[in-house]
Amino acid sequence: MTAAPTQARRRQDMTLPLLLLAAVTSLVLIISQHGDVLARLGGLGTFLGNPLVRAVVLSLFLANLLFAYRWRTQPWAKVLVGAACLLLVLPWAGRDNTSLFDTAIQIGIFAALALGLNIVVGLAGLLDLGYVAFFAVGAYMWGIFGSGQIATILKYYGEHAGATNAGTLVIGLLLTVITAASMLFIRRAGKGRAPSRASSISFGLASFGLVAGLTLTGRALLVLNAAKAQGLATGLDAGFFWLFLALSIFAAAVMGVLIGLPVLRLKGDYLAIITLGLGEVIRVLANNLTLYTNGSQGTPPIKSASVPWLDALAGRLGFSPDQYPLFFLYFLVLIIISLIILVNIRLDRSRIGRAWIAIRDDEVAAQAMGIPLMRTKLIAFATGASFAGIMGMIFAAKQAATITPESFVLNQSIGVLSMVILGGMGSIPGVILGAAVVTLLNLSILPSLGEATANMNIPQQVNPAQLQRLVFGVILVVAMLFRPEGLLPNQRQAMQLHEGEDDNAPAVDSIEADSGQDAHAEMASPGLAGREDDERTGGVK
Amino acid sequence: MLELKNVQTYYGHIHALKGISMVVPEGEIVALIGGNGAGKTTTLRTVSGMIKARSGEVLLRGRNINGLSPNAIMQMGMSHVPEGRRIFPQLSVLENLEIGAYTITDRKVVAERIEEGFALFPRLAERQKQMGGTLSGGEQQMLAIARALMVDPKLLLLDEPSMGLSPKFVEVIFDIIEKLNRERSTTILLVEQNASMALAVAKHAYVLQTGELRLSGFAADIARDESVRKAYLGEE
Amino acid sequence: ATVIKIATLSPLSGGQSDLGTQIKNGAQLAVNEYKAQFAKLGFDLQLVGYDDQADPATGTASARKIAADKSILAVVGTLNSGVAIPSSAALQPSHVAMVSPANTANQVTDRGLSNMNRIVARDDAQGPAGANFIMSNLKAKKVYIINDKTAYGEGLAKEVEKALKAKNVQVVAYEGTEEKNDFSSIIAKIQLQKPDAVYFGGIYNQAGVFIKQLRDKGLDTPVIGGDGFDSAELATIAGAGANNIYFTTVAAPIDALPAAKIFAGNYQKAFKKPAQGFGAFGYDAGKVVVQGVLAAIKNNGNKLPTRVQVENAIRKGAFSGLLSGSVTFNSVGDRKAAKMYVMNVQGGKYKLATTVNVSAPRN
Amino acid sequence: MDLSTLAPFLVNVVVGGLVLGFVYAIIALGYTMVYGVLQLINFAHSEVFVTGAIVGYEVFRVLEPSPMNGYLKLIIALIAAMIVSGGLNVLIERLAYRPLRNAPKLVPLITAIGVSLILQDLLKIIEGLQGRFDLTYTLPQGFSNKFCATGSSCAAFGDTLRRIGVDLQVKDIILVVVALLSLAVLNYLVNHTRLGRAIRAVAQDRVTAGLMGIDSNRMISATFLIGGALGGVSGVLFGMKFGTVNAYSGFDPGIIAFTAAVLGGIGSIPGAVLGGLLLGVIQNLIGVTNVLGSITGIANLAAIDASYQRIGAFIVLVLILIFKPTGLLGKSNTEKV
Amino acid sequence: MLEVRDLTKTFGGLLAVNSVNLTVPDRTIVSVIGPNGAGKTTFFNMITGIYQPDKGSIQLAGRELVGLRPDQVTEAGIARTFQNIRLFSTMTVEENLMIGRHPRLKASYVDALFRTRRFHEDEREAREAARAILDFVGLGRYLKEMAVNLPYGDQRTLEIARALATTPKLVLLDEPAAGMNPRETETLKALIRRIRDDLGVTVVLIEHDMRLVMTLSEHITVLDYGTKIAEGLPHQIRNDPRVMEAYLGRGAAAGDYGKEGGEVRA
Ligand SMILES: Nc1ncnc2c1ncn2[C@@H]1O[C@H](COP(=O)(O)OP(=O)(O)OP(=O)(O)O)[C@@H](O)[C@H]1O
Ligand SMILES: Nc1ncnc2c1ncn2[C@@H]1O[C@H](COP(=O)(O)OP(=O)(O)OP(=O)(O)O)[C@@H](O)[C@H]1O
Ligand SMILES: [Mg+2]
Ligand SMILES: [Mg+2]
Repeated sequence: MTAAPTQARRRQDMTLPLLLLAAVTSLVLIISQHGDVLARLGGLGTFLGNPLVRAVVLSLFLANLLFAYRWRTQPWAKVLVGAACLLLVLPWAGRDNTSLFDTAIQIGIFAALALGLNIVVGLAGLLDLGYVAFFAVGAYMWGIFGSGQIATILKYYGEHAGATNAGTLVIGLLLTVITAASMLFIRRAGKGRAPSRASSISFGLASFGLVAGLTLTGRALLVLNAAKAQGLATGLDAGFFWLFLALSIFAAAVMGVLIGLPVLRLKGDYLAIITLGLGEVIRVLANNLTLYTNGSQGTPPIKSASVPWLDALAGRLGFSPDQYPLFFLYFLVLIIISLIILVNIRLDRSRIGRAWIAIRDDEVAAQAMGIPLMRTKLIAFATGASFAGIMGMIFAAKQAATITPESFVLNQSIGVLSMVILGGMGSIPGVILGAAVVTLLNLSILPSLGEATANMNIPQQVNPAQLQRLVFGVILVVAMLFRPEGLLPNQRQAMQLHEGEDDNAPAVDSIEADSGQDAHAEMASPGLAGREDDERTGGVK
Repeated sequence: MLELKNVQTYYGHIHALKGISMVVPEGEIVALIGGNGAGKTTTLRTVSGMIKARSGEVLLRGRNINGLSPNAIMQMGMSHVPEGRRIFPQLSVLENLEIGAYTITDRKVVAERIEEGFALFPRLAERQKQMGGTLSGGEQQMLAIARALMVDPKLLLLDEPSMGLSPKFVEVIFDIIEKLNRERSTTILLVEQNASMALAVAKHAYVLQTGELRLSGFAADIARDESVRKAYLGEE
Repeated sequence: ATVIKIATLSPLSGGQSDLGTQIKNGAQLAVNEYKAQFAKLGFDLQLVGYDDQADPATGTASARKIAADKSILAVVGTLNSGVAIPSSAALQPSHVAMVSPANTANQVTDRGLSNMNRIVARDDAQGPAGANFIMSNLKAKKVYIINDKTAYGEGLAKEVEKALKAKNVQVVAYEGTEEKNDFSSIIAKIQLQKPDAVYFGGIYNQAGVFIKQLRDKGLDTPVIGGDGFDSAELATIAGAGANNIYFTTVAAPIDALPAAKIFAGNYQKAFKKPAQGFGAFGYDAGKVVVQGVLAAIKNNGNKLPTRVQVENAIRKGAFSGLLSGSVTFNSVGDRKAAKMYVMNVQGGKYKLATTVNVSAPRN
Repeated sequence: MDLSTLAPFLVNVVVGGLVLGFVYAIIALGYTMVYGVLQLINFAHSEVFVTGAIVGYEVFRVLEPSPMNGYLKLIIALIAAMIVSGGLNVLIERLAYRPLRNAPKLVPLITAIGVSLILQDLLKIIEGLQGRFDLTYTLPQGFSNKFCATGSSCAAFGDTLRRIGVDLQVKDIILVVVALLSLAVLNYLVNHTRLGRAIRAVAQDRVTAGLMGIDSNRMISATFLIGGALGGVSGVLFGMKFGTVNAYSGFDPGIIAFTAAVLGGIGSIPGAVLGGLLLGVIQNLIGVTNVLGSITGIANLAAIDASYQRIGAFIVLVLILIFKPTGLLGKSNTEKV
Repeated sequence: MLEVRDLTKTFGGLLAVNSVNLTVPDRTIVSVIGPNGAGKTTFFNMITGIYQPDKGSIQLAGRELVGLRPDQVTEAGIARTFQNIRLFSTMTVEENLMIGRHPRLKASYVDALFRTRRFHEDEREAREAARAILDFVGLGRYLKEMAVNLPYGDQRTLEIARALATTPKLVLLDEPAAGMNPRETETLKALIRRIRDDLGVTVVLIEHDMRLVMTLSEHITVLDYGTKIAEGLPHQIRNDPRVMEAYLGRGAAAGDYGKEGGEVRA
């Protein structure tokens, strides 16, 4: 067993190595980003200035955090290394190379996305291939209101007020209130009782009414505010950033519920493909609803919050004004990520987290234990979505110049999924690592292959610059073959996988793989595999 | 027919069989009994190649089959009714039986065997088209046994064939076991919780406890053994 | 020797890598051409290709990397407007000049960034040029407009629609499609509505398939496009259907300029591939950049210029010897005046149909 | 616009959609085969079928100067594509999926994505080394919309089609015929042969299938071989139908085809075909909604143009799955491959 | 306690359960037996909401259950075990039980996020309950073990424990003794008695082990082909000729069942 030596190694105190490593990599990182110093270093400078070397240095530097987490050291050393790396060294190096901020923020964004998707896929076992839709919702939310697009919208409604806007508003409000009330009433009245056909139909009708009411109200409000279009030529005041930070969470969560309600009754890959479809729907809508999103042309420039004291601090530290927004966003992302991790841990170790895992393991048994499938899945969906929503907004602020639907393509969803699996499904440190690895590969290491070989005489067709997908694919496949449970596996899964897997693994397929989840569901007790099963466990409201 | 020599089997780091040696002579019924988790199922799995023994030998007609894949072992004339029945849920009853006869290429023979199976379990004949997964527990058990008999095995491994069957059918099953052994001289290795019945039909018996052999000998003697009566037959 | 680097920013990997690589290759040829001249001044001129994967976020990250590499003085890029806009914004604070070989969206220069220039015609120049040709030369009364739902294609198609409507030409349909393989429903509509001309705002690899399928159905309706059509591949893809195709471009037809022939030969030799449209634009943009840097060096007394100096030199300079004639930029980086060629593909052969003079909306 | 022009228009839209649907259907069959056995969305299938398309292109290119009969060339192309794609699929399974038999389901999904990325670039390199990227099919004579020499009965068939306003080409007919043939062969193979039964048994329970004497690895290889061969066929047909392919062309049709497989009930062979046809027709109908809108004067319809084609198909998918959660023909207790 | 009226279910043309009535008084142990495929499991599936009955009513303490989702049925006070074990395979024994506790916990999402007092109380309660129940069924030693690693018989007992964790009024046990040897069955028998006596939970049982059924049940219902063919006290059932014919077979004729420790055959 390989575990034994690892354990022995880990038992030693690694405080000193960690500190040393952190110090060295920090130093090298800072030097390697500093053009002037490099120039003075001669040959070493050229070496350190090589894009590939820089990418490796950055990766090694970030690996400090991993070591701090993994190695057995004094607790203060972990905190020290973590804080110093993230709060001091990285910003410092970023002053000389703004792209570090960019990369770090992107890692943060993807880590949050991966954590959100981890709840949906890793904990609740719901394969969502359209996750980027929620990211888009958050991004466009601020992309529209934080840019001149809102003025365009208001102007349009000012010109197309409709005959009686006051009437629209009244009807909209009435419809909203009445339908919402009746929905509540139906729910209250039906509590604990079987939903009859009539009650579910009327609930459905009422929810349609609610949507219509909200739409009308929204429209009327837009028209009422049309006059403000002038003042909003560059979007809402940056102060609204904070409000929208909260709103983006909320909007994405609502979106999660709206999408989840119809589709979460589906199982496995049916769910996967339907979410994939809905993800595409959102992107195409963003591309087509030109009035709201400016379509393929992209939104006008987007604001970011301005925090005067932070800008002043950055200024005093020698950052240039164009770096202020990134400086701010970097720290904001750090804070949000910490919060998200906290939320993740707390949910994971709670009644709801257990319920998610139970559903993933065996829906029928979970339901028989009193877990309402639909509600529990919806909560997972909404929670995952909300992380994506808030990060979408950060992304919009980071992109600043414009956001276009190109940023929300299917490949992004697939990328986030690969982060989750690569890192270790269900494992919080794992998926963060997965996000960091994949983002570093895509933004730093793989491109640097091409940059580093730019002036070598490599034939075009086999130039590493053009083979990024190939290299990435190879890394993905090899990583999965050697660590199918992920880089930092979740304890549960690791245990499952490693049983029956050792030098004399079963001749064909190990037994427990087949007594595992899938076969279980299929081989269910007589009748449980029947069609009725699908109808009932779906949990008709 | 079958011989195990100092077989050690692991599930990951769980040591399930700690050196089992046993002999199943040709044409005999041998019972294997033991408490929960004793390793009975693991023994059968090791024999049929579902899991590989880490050390020791599994000799089938003198040939070491440890490490061969189940399909290779099955082609040597063995059949296994596994724990938990393992019916193909999305295949019909008929198709399940046809799959049982996979290694037989002669269609006529297959058809005959299926008829024989239906004769043994008329309920299966009634449900030919029903999907295996929707059968009741007992019906699945019947199907599992019928499926294993499709190839007319020389060596039959039975893992708790009476589980989930009604008392009347338990008797039928034991009748079938005896009949197979008598009329076709099928060698049978029988794992049963219903130890008294198992010991009644078997000639030899082995008693397993937490992965080790505790007793072996003539079934009749074992049935009379005081400790066995206490531990497995539920007698105080 | 002091290293001076020129960067390209374009998709080098993934589905659009073929187009992005053309840009990089074209720029590479321009750099090769001037290497000796730089060497004489004591500089080692190099080209570094950065990848944007056609993704705005990746493009921004790459742009910031470019900004951090102080030896890079200017950039040729990008292919997609959606990438150009955030990337140029990221480069602007460090005054890395950018010359676009492909972005036609108005927004690219309308922001008035000091570093962003382009050698291609804006949508609102190219669109009307196309529209004019449709009206005056083709005498079309009914036009069917298609775009590829990208910033490029849709931006162009919008301008065409606007120009046509202004001239009271009937636009029977204006629609987008991301489909790359099957155009049967659009063609059915064209069969039904019988337009006199089809405008396709998009790139040759999509348009070529469309045209092929259109001709397969026996429709000979003229198809007009923008500089995204400018590639020999268009005729190859359209195959026997490569007839009645027109497109507007600032690049002169290969046989009109001796330089173009040389370029094509060099390209084939260096990259074992025939030169295509974006290769030529990449070459031109590369040439502008290199000449700009050279000018900045000269202005700086043959010493290494700053980025600001390069930025200025490019914005203020006059560049010649390009495949698309000579270039000067207006205050926001649009090409001041350009001769625009309308090319015609007939029987798989490219020839000049007419020329139009366009000038930037601002000066 | 009156009915006499509208009717043939709609007929052509539907017919075009059906032909398109057959392309999706046959790609979907490849997905469904593999899915049925391993419950794996074989993302690499899109590249497997692009490989087939490229092989077809090469065969046509190499044979172009030869005076051989066009149909013979097509058959050679189909067979070559089947062999290469089938072999490739088997190889992929060996290297990237087999070692992960006991891993959680999503792990092979990720390697499938990885393999897909690898193959895209590999195919690009292979063609790129010869200076090519977009490959344009040059079909032999005889695949135009002239059916055959005038006077023969098949020319009469072509004339009849044209008279009733159906605008079909020979290659469309070939496509439909080959697709139907593949469907029939596959259906027979899976549902009525010993091999098919064994594949289905392996699909449901590998270990127990082993106990029945079935070599599950061989069955899985066989499945990938069949699925890959189908991919090869679909690739050639795809190339013929649409004219060009490149290394990256597989992604979009791959996604739609998989959607078709799901719509029909994943794992179900007729379901995949039905799903493909339905998606093809729906896509085309949505593509012409704006014309219908402008004719009928319904402004909201007029706004729905071809850019909604894809998502229209997805929305239909959502609606159908909400009412039939296991797809059109996929009952959980009926045939699964 | 439980009142089932006229319960009917068909699968295609097959009448799996046909107008079955069953009354289970409070704090009793009642068995449902019958030949294989008689419809017993289907009957359980309808009570627990996994199947929707075609006809009939199910009332628990006067409350109608037909139409409720399985989780609502559990919440209402009915818990069950499965004929084929369905434990949560990636969880420890303790976690399996804590899942069982789910419907009785009150801490909400917000409580979990902010780690309120209620959350901590809840978690402690769940943990304590898990331990207590585990000790009650005699599996205390397995607390932190992965559930799948338990021997088969213990997994069955664990399923019972998990059902008990929901604090049901009524538990439905589907062949709890399958796969247990007579000795283990004795322990199970004692456990079922204690469930009723100590916890006051009503038990409905499906079982083919006649020794268990005959000595444990206060009332037995016999199904055959979906129809009730007999009901009554154990000795009545043992001697009912129809039951013997359909179900018990020769062994019954010999009168061996029901006698503690009786040998089936010599
Ligand atoms: N798939 C598995 N993974 C891990 N451990 C297992 C697995 N199957 C069995 N074991 C362990 O191996 C040991 C022997 O189990 P086995 O199933 O062979 O016992 P058994 O005698 O058949 O018991 P039972 O009467 O319960 O069927 C037990 O400790 C059991 O927990
Ligand atoms: N989903 C289904 N579709 C078709 N038939 C079914 C379905 N579920 C059960 N059946 C049939 O209904 C009958 C009753 O099944 P059930 O599982 O209730 O039997 P049971 O009494 O529990 O039998 P056992 O004692 O063998 O477990 C059986 O004949 C079975 O084949
Ligand atoms: Mg066992
Ligand atoms: Mg049952």
